[in-house]
Amino acid sequence: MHEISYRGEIRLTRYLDESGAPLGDMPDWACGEQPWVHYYQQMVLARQFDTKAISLQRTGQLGTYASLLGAEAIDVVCASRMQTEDVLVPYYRNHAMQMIRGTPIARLLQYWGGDERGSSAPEMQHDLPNAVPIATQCLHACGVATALKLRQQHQAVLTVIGDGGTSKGDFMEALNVAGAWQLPVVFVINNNQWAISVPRSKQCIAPTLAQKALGAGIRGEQVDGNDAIALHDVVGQALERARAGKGPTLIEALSYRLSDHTTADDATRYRSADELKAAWARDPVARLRHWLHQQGHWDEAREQAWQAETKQLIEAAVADYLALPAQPVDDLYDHLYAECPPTLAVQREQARAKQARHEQGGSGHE
Amino acid sequence: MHEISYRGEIRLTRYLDESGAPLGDMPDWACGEQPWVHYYQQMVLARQFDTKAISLQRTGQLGTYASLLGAEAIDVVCASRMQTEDVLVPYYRNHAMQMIRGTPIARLLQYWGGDERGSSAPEMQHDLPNAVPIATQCLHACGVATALKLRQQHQAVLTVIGDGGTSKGDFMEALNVAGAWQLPVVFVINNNQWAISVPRSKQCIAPTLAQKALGAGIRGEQVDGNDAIALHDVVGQALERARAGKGPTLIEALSYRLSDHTTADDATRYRSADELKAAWARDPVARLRHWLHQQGHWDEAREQAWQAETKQLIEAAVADYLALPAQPVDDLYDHLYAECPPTLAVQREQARAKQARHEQGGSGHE
Amino acid sequence: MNDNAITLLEAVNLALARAMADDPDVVLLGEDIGTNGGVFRATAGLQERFGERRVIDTPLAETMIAGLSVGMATQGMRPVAEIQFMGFIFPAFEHLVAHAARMRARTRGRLSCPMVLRAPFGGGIHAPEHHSESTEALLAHIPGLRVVIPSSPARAYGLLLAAIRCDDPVIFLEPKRIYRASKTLIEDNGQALPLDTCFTLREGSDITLISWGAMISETLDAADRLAAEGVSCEVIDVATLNPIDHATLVASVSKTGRCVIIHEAPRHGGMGAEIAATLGEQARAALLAPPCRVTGHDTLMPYYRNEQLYLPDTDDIVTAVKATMEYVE
Amino acid sequence: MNDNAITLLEAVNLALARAMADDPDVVLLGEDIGTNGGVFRATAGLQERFGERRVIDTPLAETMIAGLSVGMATQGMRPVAEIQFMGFIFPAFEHLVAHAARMRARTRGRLSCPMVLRAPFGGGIHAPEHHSESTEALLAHIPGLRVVIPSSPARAYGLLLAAIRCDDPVIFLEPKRIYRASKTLIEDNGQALPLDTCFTLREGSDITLISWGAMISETLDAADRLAAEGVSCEVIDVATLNPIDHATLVASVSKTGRCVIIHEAPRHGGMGAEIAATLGEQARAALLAPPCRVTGHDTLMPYYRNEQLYLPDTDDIVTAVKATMEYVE
Ligand SMILES: Cc1ncc(C[n+]2csc(CCOP(=O)(O)OP(=O)(O)O)c2C)c(N)n1
Ligand SMILES: Cc1ncc(C[n+]2csc(CCOP(=O)(O)OP(=O)(O)O)c2C)c(N)n1
Ligand SMILES: [Mg+2]
Ligand SMILES: [Mg+2]
Repeated sequence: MHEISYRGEIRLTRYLDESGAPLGDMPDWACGEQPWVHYYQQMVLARQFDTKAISLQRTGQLGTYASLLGAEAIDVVCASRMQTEDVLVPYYRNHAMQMIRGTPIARLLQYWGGDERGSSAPEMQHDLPNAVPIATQCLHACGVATALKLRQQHQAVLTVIGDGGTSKGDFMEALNVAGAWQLPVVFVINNNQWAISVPRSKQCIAPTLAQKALGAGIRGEQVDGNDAIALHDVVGQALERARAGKGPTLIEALSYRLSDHTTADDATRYRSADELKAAWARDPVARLRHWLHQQGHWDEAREQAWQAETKQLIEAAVADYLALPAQPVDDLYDHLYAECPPTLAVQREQARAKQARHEQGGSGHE
Repeated sequence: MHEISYRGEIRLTRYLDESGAPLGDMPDWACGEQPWVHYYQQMVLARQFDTKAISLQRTGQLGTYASLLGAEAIDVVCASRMQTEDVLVPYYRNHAMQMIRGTPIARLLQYWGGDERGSSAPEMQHDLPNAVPIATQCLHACGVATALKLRQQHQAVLTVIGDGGTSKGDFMEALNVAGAWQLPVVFVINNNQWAISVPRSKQCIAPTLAQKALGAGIRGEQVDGNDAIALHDVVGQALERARAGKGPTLIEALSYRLSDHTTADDATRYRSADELKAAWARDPVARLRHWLHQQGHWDEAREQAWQAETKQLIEAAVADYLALPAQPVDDLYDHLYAECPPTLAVQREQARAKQARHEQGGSGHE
Repeated sequence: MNDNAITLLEAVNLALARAMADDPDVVLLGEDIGTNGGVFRATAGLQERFGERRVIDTPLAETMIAGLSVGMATQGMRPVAEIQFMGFIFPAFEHLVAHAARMRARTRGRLSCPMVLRAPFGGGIHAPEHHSESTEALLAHIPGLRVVIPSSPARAYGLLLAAIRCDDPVIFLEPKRIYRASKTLIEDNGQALPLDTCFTLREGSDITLISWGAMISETLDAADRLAAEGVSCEVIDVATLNPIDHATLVASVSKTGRCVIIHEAPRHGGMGAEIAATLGEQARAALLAPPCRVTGHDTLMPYYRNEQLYLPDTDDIVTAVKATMEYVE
Repeated sequence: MNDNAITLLEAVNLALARAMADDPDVVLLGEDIGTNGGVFRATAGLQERFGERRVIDTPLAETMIAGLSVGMATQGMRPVAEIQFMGFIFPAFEHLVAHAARMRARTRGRLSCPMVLRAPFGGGIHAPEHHSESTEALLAHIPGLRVVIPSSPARAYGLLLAAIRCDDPVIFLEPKRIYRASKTLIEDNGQALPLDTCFTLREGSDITLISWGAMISETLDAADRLAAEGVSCEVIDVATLNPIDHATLVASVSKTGRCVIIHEAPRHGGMGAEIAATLGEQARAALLAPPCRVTGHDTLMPYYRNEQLYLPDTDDIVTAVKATMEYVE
């Protein structure tokens, strides 16, 4: 004899179609100029930053870099919906979020330029630095949320993870504890359809990733991650619920990784040009521009002016980056512990001598 | 604008109420004498084994022991529904399953008596030994299932985990890969409501644990774990599906840990006598006995005869156990690698000398 | 009450209570630490006293326990997490190695990770598989972690307080075999002990015995027996395995010229190797015999029937000391 | 084709192909090893050749990769799993330590765990954080695991074949800095190399240089430079760090009387300590100077700008050798 003991569902939110046309009557809050023009401008900035970073990498001025191409709407809207006192726990692809939350662009480049000081900017406040080990950031986000909750600060934590990352235990343990403790945390999956060369379909047989929330007993939903208006709605409400003590949310934002995985990757090895071309038709930046044009909030002149302004801003930041002084060798030793232990201090001496040797052009490594 | 992109549900199967009375019209397959009498007999045996093991522990003849009190129906039905060539990947509370699958009782005691040879019985075939690190067995089960699938053997793997274990990443990673690869594996949660002192409600806010299957895109269902008939139905079908290549199932069997966590635990510290008393009213052994009595398949005389027979069987096994020869010291060295490496061989010599010293009553440790 | 003689286990409890009373940012989390007070009772009474918000029973997931602690610590809280047995610490490794140990260096001091991870470790209590291992060497090899092991009630109290107040992540390993081995009068005065020094438990002139954790008991027993035979042993409790205080060890061995290092963990790649190697480098001139290691063997800690065969005992130490004393080049 | 000169990376690929062709139970699994052929191309072409059932792209979960491998191996398959970078091996630890290393002993031989876990390791390729560490000491300390590190195309081929055929679990660490450093002619003859021996790469009489992995390059360079200055170096590639072949090391140092041990990993508790300690114990009489360690420092591998500062270089080795040669008691 059977009875039903649980029913759950996942909804998907979208407002604009691929061309930027509304899918139905738009709500009132969507119809003004702001925040959409602001979002658009930030998305353009993000894309210009990305292009620049890749070209710096290609010319040997930056290390391996993870492009955000295709995730501009997710990054910009998430960061913009956060309050200053909310805490961001990013993964390695959230450059625009970090920029919007105050990290100087030169510092972002410094990080990708292989210099730890890129994560030391005071503007980052209590935000966490990039997490490279997949999915670990989700548990950190829960820890930060626990701290906020215990201290009765009514703020939210937002963390981002890729589609591949949702297969890792950390992610699922994080959803579970977020539910059990009703933590003020918003998990955003940037489902860009690929984990390096592994397609979304190989990670999980479930039709949505958002339904991983159901097992943890928390709210899960899908949103079109190329649709800034839908993101604004869904992310805003999730953050609001978190701040109000109404518990966590898992948001699966459907996007597409328009770039290689990183500058060290070559996606043509494993995915078709056709698929990529189809994905460009859903480009979040073009979509919002079309909507703004249709609404009369944006035109070619403003476009050109903003592109130029952004370009200048990025160039100035790159100049700042390239002018940053080299890191003192002592930094490698002085920040490991609150105080440098004696044995390490001896090694610091040796490192100073070695650096002097390197600088004198002594035979190095290779 | 919202649309529903996923709907899922969990069903609960029960046939008997707490008193062993049918909850409705019973299906035909439930009405004969077998396999129910056989199940009942095995459940009695399991309970007698358990009582004996605890008393051996209390008298210093066994180490810390994890009682199966309250899980008799789960263990007996699962093992009985398995075919010999299916593979069992147990946790530490599946003594009856192991017994039914052929491990001699003396060997089970040997394991709990702190002797590795307890897991070496040839009757165990390719079944895995007890897994003590929580939830790890679920991934092993997936590995075994992968081997079966790659070799195109149409057999199933069955693994068991506790309610607490469902919070650990291994479990969720296992569900996910079982779904992605459509592995022939059945996951059984023995939801006995407690993980040592932590109640089910603190592990997860979701109303069922079975719904953890939904995020992995696999079938999940609940079953009354004190109802042998319901278990027979649900477990049998899941194993059948697995063998037929129709994918994995997660079964949440609702039970209650009627004992302390282990002999090293004292549950009165953290749970109420009332709760325990209420749980005894749902005792799986009594329930099946009542049903058998009602159906005319069992009576007091058979009960007494079987209790006596079982007692003898257990006593004989205990005698076997107590007569097992001590483990040669070489065993500690000879089974680590396929061949004992030279440094370890030197240490083996030292150990032999030490054992000789211990046997001569030389001052040992403490 | 506070000045009663207490066990190492009770000293842990006392230090936790003290630290919580002193600092509202100290929060305990782990499996079964609340109502149950921990499977060894190390946190007994603390949830009653400090409430469910500060003594938190977590879901069963060690990765999560470590990851949450890292997150909390970045915000300036001082989580003290318990791993129920050291045998179950492995799921926590990624967060310990990749995050806890690196948060300060990674942000060049913008954030830090003042967390403590407590775990009972070692054999000798007749426990099931995985409940008796000593894998401190794995943690001590990780730059950025501090690894601390008390060997008496007083050091448990003082070192745990120091660990909790320390701005670095500390792994605090509790030798469960001596949890209740002896009682000492401890004044609950909130005084921490230093984390950057070994403790010389007994001075001696012929040979230095170096150990930590539960094996300190057998080491002291051996020193007693040897004293009766006219061998004067200096006994040092290393206590903090990383960053280690090599200076004290080198000074002692430079004085005695001989040493035996004792630990339960397997020999190959154990911390005894690091100490022996360093003494070889830094006390070479003084050494009259090679540093000798008395350790667990390079096989698994057996199930309980045979654990006494695995654990080094007083005889093993005495034998090694005598051989080292008799060594001639 | 098969007899072309190939790189270490290609030798790994060749050995994998050979093992798969020889034995249908050999199955590869890992992240991005299929269509993509691995982020370093170690498995390039293998999915095409052997199909998706034998070269399996897994979901992104290292715990799962290790746990699945254990399960498969208990049934007699020979899974060869890839961890994309050694920095991401930690989620696999519980399964390696608690299960892979123990399955045979736990069942007293009824089951075993013939799996291989491959991972590129070490610094020097200007990679992001966590992509450059050397934590071999953590694995080498675990009884029951074999830990193997090749340092040339020929040894990569022969040792990987041996690892796959071995009935024990083997951790096979690939020094990615020298993945493409040089090419050697390799005959694809299916011949394995022994896992129980060090390799003497160069004989010498004045001093023994002991290393493994990528640092073998700098070690050989140093030996060249020193030869020009009249110092005759014996160079030994340890190759298998557990169970280690101490005998070869002891014999060499007994002959030369001096040694320098070189590794990238942090010094404290690194495998250099084990070797130095053992030489101290077993070659004491022959030692004219203390075994010297040239290692990474006890801080984090820096981000790429500074990684050259962290990695030991040829100068460091030459300096250490000279100091050791000049040492007088
Ligand atoms: C624990 C761990 N395993 C492996 C890697 C290597 N790695 C880096 S990114 C990546 C794929 C991530 O895919 P996804 O989660 O979808 O995020 P995306 O990069 O697509 O945004 C992998 C396997 C890692 N960083 N951490
Ligand atoms: C990884 C790990 N963490 C902790 C433990 C200690 N431990 C043993 S049983 C247990 C509770 C398990 O509860 P549950 O999963 O509900 O299974 P039950 O014992 O109730 O059947 C714990 C915490 C362990 N064995 N393994
Ligand atoms: Mg992705
Ligand atoms: Mg339970």
